[in-house]
Amino acid sequence: MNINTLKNDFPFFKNNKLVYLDSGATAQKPQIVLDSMNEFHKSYCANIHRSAHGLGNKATQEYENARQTVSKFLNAKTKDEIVFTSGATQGINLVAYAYVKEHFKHVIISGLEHHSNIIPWQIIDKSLHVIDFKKDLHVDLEHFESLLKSYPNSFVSLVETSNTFGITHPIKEMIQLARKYGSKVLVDAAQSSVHSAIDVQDLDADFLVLSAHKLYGPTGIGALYIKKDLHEKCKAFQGGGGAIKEVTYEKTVYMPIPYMYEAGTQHIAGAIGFASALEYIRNIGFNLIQKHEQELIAYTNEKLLHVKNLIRYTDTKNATGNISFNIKGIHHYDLGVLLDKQGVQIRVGHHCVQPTMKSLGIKGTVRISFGLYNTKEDIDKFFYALERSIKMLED
Amino acid sequence: MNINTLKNDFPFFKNNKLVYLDSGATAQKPQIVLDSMNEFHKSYCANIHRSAHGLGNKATQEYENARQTVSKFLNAKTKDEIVFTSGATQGINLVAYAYVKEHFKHVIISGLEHHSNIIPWQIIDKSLHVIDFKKDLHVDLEHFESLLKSYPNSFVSLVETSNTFGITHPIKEMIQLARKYGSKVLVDAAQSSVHSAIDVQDLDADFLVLSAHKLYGPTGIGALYIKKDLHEKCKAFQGGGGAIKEVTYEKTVYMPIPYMYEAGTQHIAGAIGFASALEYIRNIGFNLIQKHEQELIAYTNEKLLHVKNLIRYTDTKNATGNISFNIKGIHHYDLGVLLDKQGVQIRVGHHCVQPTMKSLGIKGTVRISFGLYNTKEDIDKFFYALERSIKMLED
Amino acid sequence: MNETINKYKEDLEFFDDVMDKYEYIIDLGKKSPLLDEKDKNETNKIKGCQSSVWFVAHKEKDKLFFDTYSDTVIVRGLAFILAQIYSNHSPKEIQSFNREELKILNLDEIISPVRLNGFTSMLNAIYAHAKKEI
Amino acid sequence: MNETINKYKEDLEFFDDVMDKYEYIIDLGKKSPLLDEKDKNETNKIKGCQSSVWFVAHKEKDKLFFDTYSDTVIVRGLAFILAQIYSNHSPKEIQSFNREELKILNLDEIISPVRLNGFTSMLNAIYAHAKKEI
Ligand SMILES: Cc1ncc(COP(=O)(O)O)c(C=O)c1O
Ligand SMILES: Cc1ncc(COP(=O)(O)O)c(C=O)c1O
Repeated sequence: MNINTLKNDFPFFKNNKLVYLDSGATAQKPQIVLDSMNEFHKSYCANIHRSAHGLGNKATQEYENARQTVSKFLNAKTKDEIVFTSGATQGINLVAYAYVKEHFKHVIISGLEHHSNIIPWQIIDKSLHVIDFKKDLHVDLEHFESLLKSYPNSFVSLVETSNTFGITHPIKEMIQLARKYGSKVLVDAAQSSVHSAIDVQDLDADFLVLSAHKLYGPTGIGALYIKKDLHEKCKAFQGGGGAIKEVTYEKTVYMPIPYMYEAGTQHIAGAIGFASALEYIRNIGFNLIQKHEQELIAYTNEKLLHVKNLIRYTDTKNATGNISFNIKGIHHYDLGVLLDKQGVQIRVGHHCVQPTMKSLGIKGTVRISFGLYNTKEDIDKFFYALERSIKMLED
Repeated sequence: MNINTLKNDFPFFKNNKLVYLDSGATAQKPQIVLDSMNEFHKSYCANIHRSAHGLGNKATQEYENARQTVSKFLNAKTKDEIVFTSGATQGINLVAYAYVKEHFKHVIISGLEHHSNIIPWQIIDKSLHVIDFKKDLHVDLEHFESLLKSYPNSFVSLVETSNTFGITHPIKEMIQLARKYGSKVLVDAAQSSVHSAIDVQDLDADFLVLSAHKLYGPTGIGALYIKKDLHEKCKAFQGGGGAIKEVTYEKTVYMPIPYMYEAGTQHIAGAIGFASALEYIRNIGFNLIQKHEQELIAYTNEKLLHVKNLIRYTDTKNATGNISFNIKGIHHYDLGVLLDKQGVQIRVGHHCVQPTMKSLGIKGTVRISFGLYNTKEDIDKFFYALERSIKMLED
Repeated sequence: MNETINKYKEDLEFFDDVMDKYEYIIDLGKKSPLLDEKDKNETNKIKGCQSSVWFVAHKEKDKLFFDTYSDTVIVRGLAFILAQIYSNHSPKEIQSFNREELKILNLDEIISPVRLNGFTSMLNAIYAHAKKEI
Repeated sequence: MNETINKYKEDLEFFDDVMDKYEYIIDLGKKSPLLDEKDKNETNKIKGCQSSVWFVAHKEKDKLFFDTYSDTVIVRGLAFILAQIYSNHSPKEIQSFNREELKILNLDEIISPVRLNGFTSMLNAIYAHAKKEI
């Protein structure tokens, strides 16, 4: 397999010449993902879990196979530890309402969390405790332990890889630490899952969330891993068709997890496309992906050294996927506009981590974010456009 | 436009010879819906509402245009009365958590509700009051009024058209009645919306839910109409990226509705496909659709008269879309299996209305459900297969 | 047990058309002996089936015998086949019989995946009962 | 006001390449006079813009004058154009001026839809101020 020709798998790059460096927001989708969804719509489109007819059975089987694929991707013990959600955000909200709300008073998060891992805890009225980060944005493990000590048996919810700075938390170590103080842990793997293999058993995570659209899959679908031991402790969240054993006006007896949480018609095509995206990743393999992405990151870091007035917020260790920076005296928004006009799609702004931005005393950054289809040529084009933009903007 | 050739718009029917009479579960999708989603994925795939780049702007614009299309389809006053959800089920749950939970003690529903309009009220612990139906399954308006009198200022949540029996409630009249007693009303238009035009202003509904997949659109997307007057009374439900003005660790300031309820990456392709499905319907027009479907229903009802030992549960008045029946002495499940093996896709079972089934003293029915692509030939094939099945099964 | 399995295998294979196979199973269902009304109770009901299936076992000398009933005639026929296969054998024989051997009946073609659970539940009930009786 | 609009229209149309148009706007932004730090307060801040934009008006004789500032230089340039167009006119003149006339500047090409809100907010602020002063 030649990683430099993978771009050809993605119809997006056939249809335009844009340099796409915004995969952390959403990744492009390979043709086979679109094909698998079209195939569902064209050949066996039917609702699932409800029908005796052959079409419905075929759809149900593909949907459950997709669950199995996600389960394998995460190395879950069984496929009923996998709930399909509409995305990482919904996964975290589900855990908030169905589990944390009743069982915990305190929630501990890192200082690099996406809004999706902050607001749900506010909505269910928990006390939020934020782990400090050090100067280089790496987590302060001592402070983490002191929080765990002060609030034993709290719920811990941690992003694995920062969507803004690409820093990866020592998540396994942090889970072990949390265990010592009786905590349960959710891992937000929305960003990390596309860059390296996840093993929920090895991590010993209690909950873990994914978004398919960041994994070269479709939008509107994601997965929530819930460790089997906790299934009994999780109560119903949203109710509706398909999630039940028996309904009377007085009372509903729910199906077990995952079905309990899949009320209403699910995003069937989405689940199928999701699985097909994970198969795509598996076929390439994380070894190759990581090698390629690390090369891109090293190349970018090297080039960034030559950019005048550059402000970086972290060292280049543990960098995964995303790189953030600013140029002294230039507003990130202006850079975003000019890069866009030169055909380079990057993201500028607060990246849904406003509290982190506030801690750093800034409003936003320029973020470059890699996918497996990016090449050194993309990076060259990015720097060419960046230099031109800086020249136009600097005094 | 020749309604009898519309089948050609649907790739599903090119790929197999099945007789599909299960559109009430999920409808088949016309090619243009698939095209619009593929177009998004192939040409301007990007995340929305967050980026300064051109691609993101194009995606945002198409997504907001889709909202406008839904808004027009329902004749809402403004497009910010339309929230994209993952489907009708999620729409009802959202209203339960974000509005009804805090403001109401009592919820009144009809006796024909889908589980999706029963369980959410149980989950938020409301007292549920069920309007009686008469022998012919039509709603008992006197009983409705007596419930409104006994529980003034309650929340009323009504299905417009029964997914099982095709009966359409006199919804406008019921809303007017509810108003007299200070109630707010949600309309579950999951089934009705595909068969006749909805005008939320004329109905004076407070909330209304749709599922795109029953409207020839994709799965995983739907819409919730929230009347503008009530926006201030609705609080946050699920939190995450995109739904906010400002986030600090202490507090979040939300965007107004609809954005407040669209936290996390949305099903962008889904919204675009949804709009394209509504455009498809609009181009054909409900006049033509209704005329065609009424013909199919009349034809079916006529043929049903000749089926021995038939049990029907309602008269043929107000019939929309769905027809349910049983054959005395034969289990509906056995019919479902044999019809399936003859290439006829219908649905058998409780159709997610277990409490209604219980009231009728049955476990389930055989349901035929029409889409605009069905023809008299489909119905002939259905009856041919039905007669053969009955012959095999009867003693 | 293999003997009974082979008999049903031959019977089923005789029909090319799946509708004919169903005709055959329905026929078995219609002929299968009725259960006493009092036996159709919650204890005898098999959990995990979408349609109601009851299951009663009794012992004669050393051998176990199974009677089954379902409200749907197709499931009744399938349950009858299972009951025939496992009846008139000792608990030990049943326990040591590998259920994989049923695969040659090709029932997958007839039972939808949604219903497969129910079929497995029936099998589980038979094995559980045999175990209890050892 | 039409006169000023036409001047900017000609200036912008002079450039074929959109990057050159930006260069021009950025140039205006860089040259646009700075606001006093004390004026960059919450009252003068325009709501609805993604980047911070401040807006100060003063009256000389019968005429209104606008000063604007933004932390991004592109928005600063755009705001400057607006301020130039509407400055040195009486409140009445401003109020009766149809904002549709700005369309010929073709700013849509330059302002992304996400930012268009901010642009509209600026315009609203100008008209609101003029109304107050009548
Ligand atoms: C009347 C009615 N309400 C609600 C629903 C739920 O819709 P969905 O499963 O798309 O959420 C259905 C779907 O079967 C329905 O028929
Ligand atoms: C770290 C992280 N967590 C959660 C999310 C939310 O994912 P989604 O928007 O797909 O729900 C994102 C997406 O930007 C993310 O980067």
